[in-house]
Amino acid sequence: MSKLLDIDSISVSYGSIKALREVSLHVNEGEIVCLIGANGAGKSTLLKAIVALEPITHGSIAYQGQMIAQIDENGAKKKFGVPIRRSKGLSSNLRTDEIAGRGVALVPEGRRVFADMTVEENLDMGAFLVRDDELIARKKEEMYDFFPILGARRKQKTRSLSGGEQQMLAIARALMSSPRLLLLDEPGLGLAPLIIQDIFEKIHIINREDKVTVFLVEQNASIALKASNRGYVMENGVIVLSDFSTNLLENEKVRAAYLGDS
Amino acid sequence: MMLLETTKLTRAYGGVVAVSQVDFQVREGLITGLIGPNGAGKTTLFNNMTGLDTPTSGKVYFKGADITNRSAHKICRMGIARTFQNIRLFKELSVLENVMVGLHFKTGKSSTTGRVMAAFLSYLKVVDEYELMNESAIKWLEFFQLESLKDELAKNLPYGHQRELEIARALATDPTILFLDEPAAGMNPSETDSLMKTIRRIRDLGITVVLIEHDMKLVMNICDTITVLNYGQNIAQGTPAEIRHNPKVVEAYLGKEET
Amino acid sequence: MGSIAEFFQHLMNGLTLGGIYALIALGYTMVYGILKFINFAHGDILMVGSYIGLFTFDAIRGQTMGPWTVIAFFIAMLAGMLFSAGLGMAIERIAYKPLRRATRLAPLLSAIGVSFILSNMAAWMWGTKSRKLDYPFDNSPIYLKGVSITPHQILILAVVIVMMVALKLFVDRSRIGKAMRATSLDQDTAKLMGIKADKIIAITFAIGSALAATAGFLIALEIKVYPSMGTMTGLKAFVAAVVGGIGNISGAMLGGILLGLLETFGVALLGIPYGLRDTIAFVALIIILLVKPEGLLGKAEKEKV
Amino acid sequence: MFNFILLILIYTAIFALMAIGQNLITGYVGLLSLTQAGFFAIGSYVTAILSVTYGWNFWLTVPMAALISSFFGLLIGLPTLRLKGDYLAIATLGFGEIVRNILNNWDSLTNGPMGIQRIPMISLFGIQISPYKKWGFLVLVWIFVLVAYFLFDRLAKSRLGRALEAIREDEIAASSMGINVTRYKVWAFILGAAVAGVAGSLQAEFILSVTPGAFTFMVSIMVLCMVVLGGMGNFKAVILGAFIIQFISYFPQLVGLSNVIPPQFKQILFGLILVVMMIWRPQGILGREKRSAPRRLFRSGGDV
Amino acid sequence: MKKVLIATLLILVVSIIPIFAQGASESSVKLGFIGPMTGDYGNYGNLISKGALLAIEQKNAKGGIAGKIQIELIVEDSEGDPQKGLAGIEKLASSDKIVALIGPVFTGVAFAVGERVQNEGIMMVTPSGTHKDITDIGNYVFRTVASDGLQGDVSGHYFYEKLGIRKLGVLYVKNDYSQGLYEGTKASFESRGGVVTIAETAQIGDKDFKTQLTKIRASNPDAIYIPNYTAEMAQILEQATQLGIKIPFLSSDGFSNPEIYDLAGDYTDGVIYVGPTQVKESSDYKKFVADYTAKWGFAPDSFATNAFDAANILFETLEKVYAKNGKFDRKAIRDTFAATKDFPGVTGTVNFAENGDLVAYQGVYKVEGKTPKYIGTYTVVDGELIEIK
Repeated sequence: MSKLLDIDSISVSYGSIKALREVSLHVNEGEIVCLIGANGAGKSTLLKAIVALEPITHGSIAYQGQMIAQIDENGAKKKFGVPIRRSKGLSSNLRTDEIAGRGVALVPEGRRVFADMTVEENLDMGAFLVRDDELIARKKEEMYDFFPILGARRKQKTRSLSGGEQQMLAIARALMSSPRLLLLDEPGLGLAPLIIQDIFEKIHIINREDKVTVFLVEQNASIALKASNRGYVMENGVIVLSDFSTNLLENEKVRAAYLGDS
Repeated sequence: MMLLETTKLTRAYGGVVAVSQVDFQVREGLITGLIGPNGAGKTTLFNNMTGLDTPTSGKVYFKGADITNRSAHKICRMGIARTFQNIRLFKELSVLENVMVGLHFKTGKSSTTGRVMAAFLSYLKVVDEYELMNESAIKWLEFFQLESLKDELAKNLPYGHQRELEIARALATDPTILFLDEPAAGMNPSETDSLMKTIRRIRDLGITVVLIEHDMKLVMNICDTITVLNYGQNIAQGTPAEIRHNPKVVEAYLGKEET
Repeated sequence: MGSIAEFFQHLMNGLTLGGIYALIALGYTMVYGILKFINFAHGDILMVGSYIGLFTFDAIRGQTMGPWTVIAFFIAMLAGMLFSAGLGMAIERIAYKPLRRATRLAPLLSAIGVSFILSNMAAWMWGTKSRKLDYPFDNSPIYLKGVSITPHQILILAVVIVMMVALKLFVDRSRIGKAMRATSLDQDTAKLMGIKADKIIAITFAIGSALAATAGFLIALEIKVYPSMGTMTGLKAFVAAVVGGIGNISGAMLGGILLGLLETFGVALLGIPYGLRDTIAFVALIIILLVKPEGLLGKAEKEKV
Repeated sequence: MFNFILLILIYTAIFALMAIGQNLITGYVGLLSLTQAGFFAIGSYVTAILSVTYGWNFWLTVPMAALISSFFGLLIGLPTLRLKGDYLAIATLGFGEIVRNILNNWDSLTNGPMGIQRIPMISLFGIQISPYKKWGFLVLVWIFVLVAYFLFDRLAKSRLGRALEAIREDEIAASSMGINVTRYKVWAFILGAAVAGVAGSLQAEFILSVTPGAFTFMVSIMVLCMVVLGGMGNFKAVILGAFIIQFISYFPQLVGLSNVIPPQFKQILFGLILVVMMIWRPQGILGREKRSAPRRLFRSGGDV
Repeated sequence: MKKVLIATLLILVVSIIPIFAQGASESSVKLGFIGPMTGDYGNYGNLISKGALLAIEQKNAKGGIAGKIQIELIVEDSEGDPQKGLAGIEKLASSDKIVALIGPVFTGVAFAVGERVQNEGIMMVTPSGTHKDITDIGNYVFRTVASDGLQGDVSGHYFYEKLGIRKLGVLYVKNDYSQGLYEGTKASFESRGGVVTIAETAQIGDKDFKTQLTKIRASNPDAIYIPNYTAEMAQILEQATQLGIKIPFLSSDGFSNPEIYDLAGDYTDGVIYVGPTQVKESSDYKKFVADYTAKWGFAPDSFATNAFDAANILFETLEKVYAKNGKFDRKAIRDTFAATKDFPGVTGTVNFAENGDLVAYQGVYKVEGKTPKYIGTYTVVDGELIEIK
């Protein structure tokens, strides 16, 4: 198995706050990997850093063996001795849309579907980089088959959808571009257990049948670990544990991190 | 009588019910924890109790008085102070000034008009007022050992200190009850430990503390009583030990164990 | 002359005026929708577009009026649109893009600055004299039961309707149009879809500016072309956009037409002195902002605590 | 020549007064208001009407100008303060235009577009302070500026000023600290309006006539530019801003090149400054004032 | 930050230096001009200042005053704002040391500047400030344009007596010029027994007059009086035609600007207007128009013509004063200017009344196609319309 995504000691700061401190992890081709941790641990920040929505201040990110973001030792690039305020990091770093173009799709936290657009239009946006109309149409049909509830509501504005439906739409939208790597940020957030289960089953199918590598962030540790091959545990911007999911499920520390057992 | 309680408090945004028929009680002198998974409605409940949001139905009582639709500044003046999940400091003001804003309504004339006139007409008073406020503000900064940073801009403080400063600012309003929204979020374990001590010290000042927190270690350690919300509903209430072994709570947090 | 005829005459006048407001408001609303700031220079882009159109028309129209004049007219309109589109993109790139993450005050003031530069450069280069754009067709009015309708009024309404339908189709159906909506709804998520947000913003500016030029060229037939032609009209068009619900294409149309009718009927039927006509627009603005700040067709947004 | 510089300094003072008010509203409370022209006009007309039609003494018209302007400040403040950012800007700009329209059309009171001429000059203890004797007038207007600066700076350093800044930084947190946000915002508007009204009074006395055409929204924008250019939240800076903007306005005349430089030049320069400042130095030339503890006025050995 | 401050101060200092470098040399004499050069009405200042400039060029080409002193015109932009106008006169008076001022163009500014020149003791002559009270400011204020008092008198009487109009509709702009003419005309028209059926207003810079025109049409007047500026009048005429209004239009001296024929095209046909007199087919006038057009590329309006005359009267004054005193004394200039008698201007013979007003008659014109045809010259004495042959 080759490393599809290789993150090497990246840091991210919000002003004076260090959200990520030299985090390293990797995702192999074909895996489902989960990242669990309490709220505010820095999980979402990590996903945003991968897709360049947050600039990294240290380290590098490689995807398919190619660097998509890298910071040299000096940190911020300077021009005439003055730090350029426009962007930290090197200009060779890819932009969010370029990373999307390489087959990385992120399902953002809180769904972030385009509320004023219909279900169908949301899917169209997911396939923005696909130029083949026939392929788009076929993909859409696949999605409607896969998530029948979306098919039934294809002409509806997405603001009228329930939370679970919106989550499915967000996943379907990400899948429209036929990504190789699917990043999911808290897919279970605010959803009823039955719906969460449904969504994780779908994730499984996507991984197994479409050969999509999945990296997911979840605070519902139990369900995330059950759904994944491997897992990382994050606390305060640092990876504190990494193991096969089955092992992590048994790990007392994980229970402690969630329920304060000590 | 409870110091503060809500009866059948419901808050719906359009069709989404964030808080549903919640009865929540705060007993005087205790540290009350409010926990639940993300999106369970904890912050919404806080907002409805502190006047930043108005409930769709239900009531909020403080010391027996109905404060349901009161505006935030009035509720604060009655003795309810709070901090915010995503720290809301006055970033361009200094540390000292942040605390002084907390002292604002406690000092001098009580009406806004009076205050404007006082500032305009009595120059000496401005200095007197300043010195008075300075003194009590420093006292609160010392409480958090922040006095050496008093002239820094709030935005330049490290994260942990920002959290502390926010609490100091809330305490400066001289509250009966203090709401803390995720005070430990983003803190490292040692910072969390000192926070725990701080919260106990605040309780020892005779201030009732209510906190939302995800860090279970902290919650289980310092709370006298815990209320658990899930999907906007109050699913459990009790001592830390009771909560820890409540199957509904375990399910809410770890997901249902499949059998 | 019966009062019914008078009523319809006012109605027709109001509709035409409203159509113009609507056309300008469309550009405002698109830019506001995507960047959430008032492009104060919009009215001046309109003015520059009108000048370019006028120059082109005078250069190519020839001596005699005929079918070619009409074709030349539309070519000139296109030239004005293209120039304005380029100008709009350049302004966005130079004066607004560096301010994406600045406070809200910054782009607004920058836009005021751009507005100053444009209108005064025009006055300097092209003089302060009003210039007349000749009708490419016979503009004698048609009478319908005492109500006079000019071909120009029909042209304005036709162009407004065509533009609006085209724009609506473009934004609703086309790939770029949808990307524009996506970007205005949620820029980060749009980027996740592979949309080049910066490019989309530039395109939005181009289209908004081209629409402004169209409006300018059409009104130039009636109000002449001069350096400050865009200022008040632009402001009122903005009011129209806000009344209709800013960021909303149908809202801009509705707001524009409503404002046109309100101004016309306010003076004609309600007996408001004509000197206070501008007051009608601003009072309408303040009332709508107080009663329904998101505008007639807009959607309310709530700040999250 | 010096007379011309004195004149610019007099204009600087009149605009500095307005800028001080604007600074309280925009620099401290963070409200993007474009309505100073309206209050300026109201102040001018109050003085013109009271002194010409009713024969009032200038010194009585000044407090009236302040009072009536602040009343309108309250009137416009109450409803519009719910609005945010650009919406507030447009609504307040609209208010300014409404004022001008009404002045232009209320013939019986304001003499419509003809304006009011022959405003009696100021006299103080029997000495006439006429706009022809520039030094006297200059001293008078700068005394007004100093008093306003002193009062507003003092106000800003009091805990009221701190409360206003807190509102700018975070309205929600401020209200959770027991600050009555709406009332303070209205107060900022009232005070800003009052000082602009006084500026209007002085303007009327300097020009000796008022016409509605002098109060376009350009005045509001100029005042805002002064605040932004100097530095928001810094009363010294906004006076500097007023000074610089006035000098730019009269730059071609100052260098004696008004025949050579096209008249549009200053406006273009003005626009360029706005754009460049926003991109390179949005905080203004001096930037926000670092707040410090207020000093005692009278302390043995201490300075003021 | 300090650097910025220092840089700002440096720029200011550098910018002020040339002011002191300007010395008053005896080989030239300076005249001032104040008018709107930018903004909505920039075109007026432009047109009028060019009239004065032309006169100066012609005079300088002949060697200037006394054959050796060149004349210079300093043009200051008022933007139509009294505040800016005052700055202009201040600078002209104290820095340029002008001997006389031509302008200001607009009444509002003229009032503010008039008070100041009176106080400074510099004479001013406005070629376009028509408000009847301007010359009442003091003895240093003159004009080479008829006051609207006279124009209104002649208009009202002429419309009633010669045109037989009994019901008059009016559309005027809410500014001093337009409203002044309306009020004057209304007073004299009603004194004869006429009725103003409706008086609609508009704003400066308005472009859409259909609403008012529709209302005016509904009031059914015999004629519509539009004492306005060219841009507005062009709009009004065009829109009236579009609305199918067939009632005759009457206008004021604003109509004497030939720009109206560019802007309004054929819609000007049939308009009757009261404006400045012109010596019928005067060769001087034709030459002036030809020179002006050749020099600047566009034709002068009546205000530019007034400015041309004002400048020439000033030259004559300066010659006399210089010949007598050997220097340009401001008081002597004022006195000599006031004593001007029967000056042969391109607008006709110029005399000044005691108060500084132009002793003037009003010309009446009827436009045929795009050409104004002169009908006659009138004045009003003691409430009676008198034709001047």
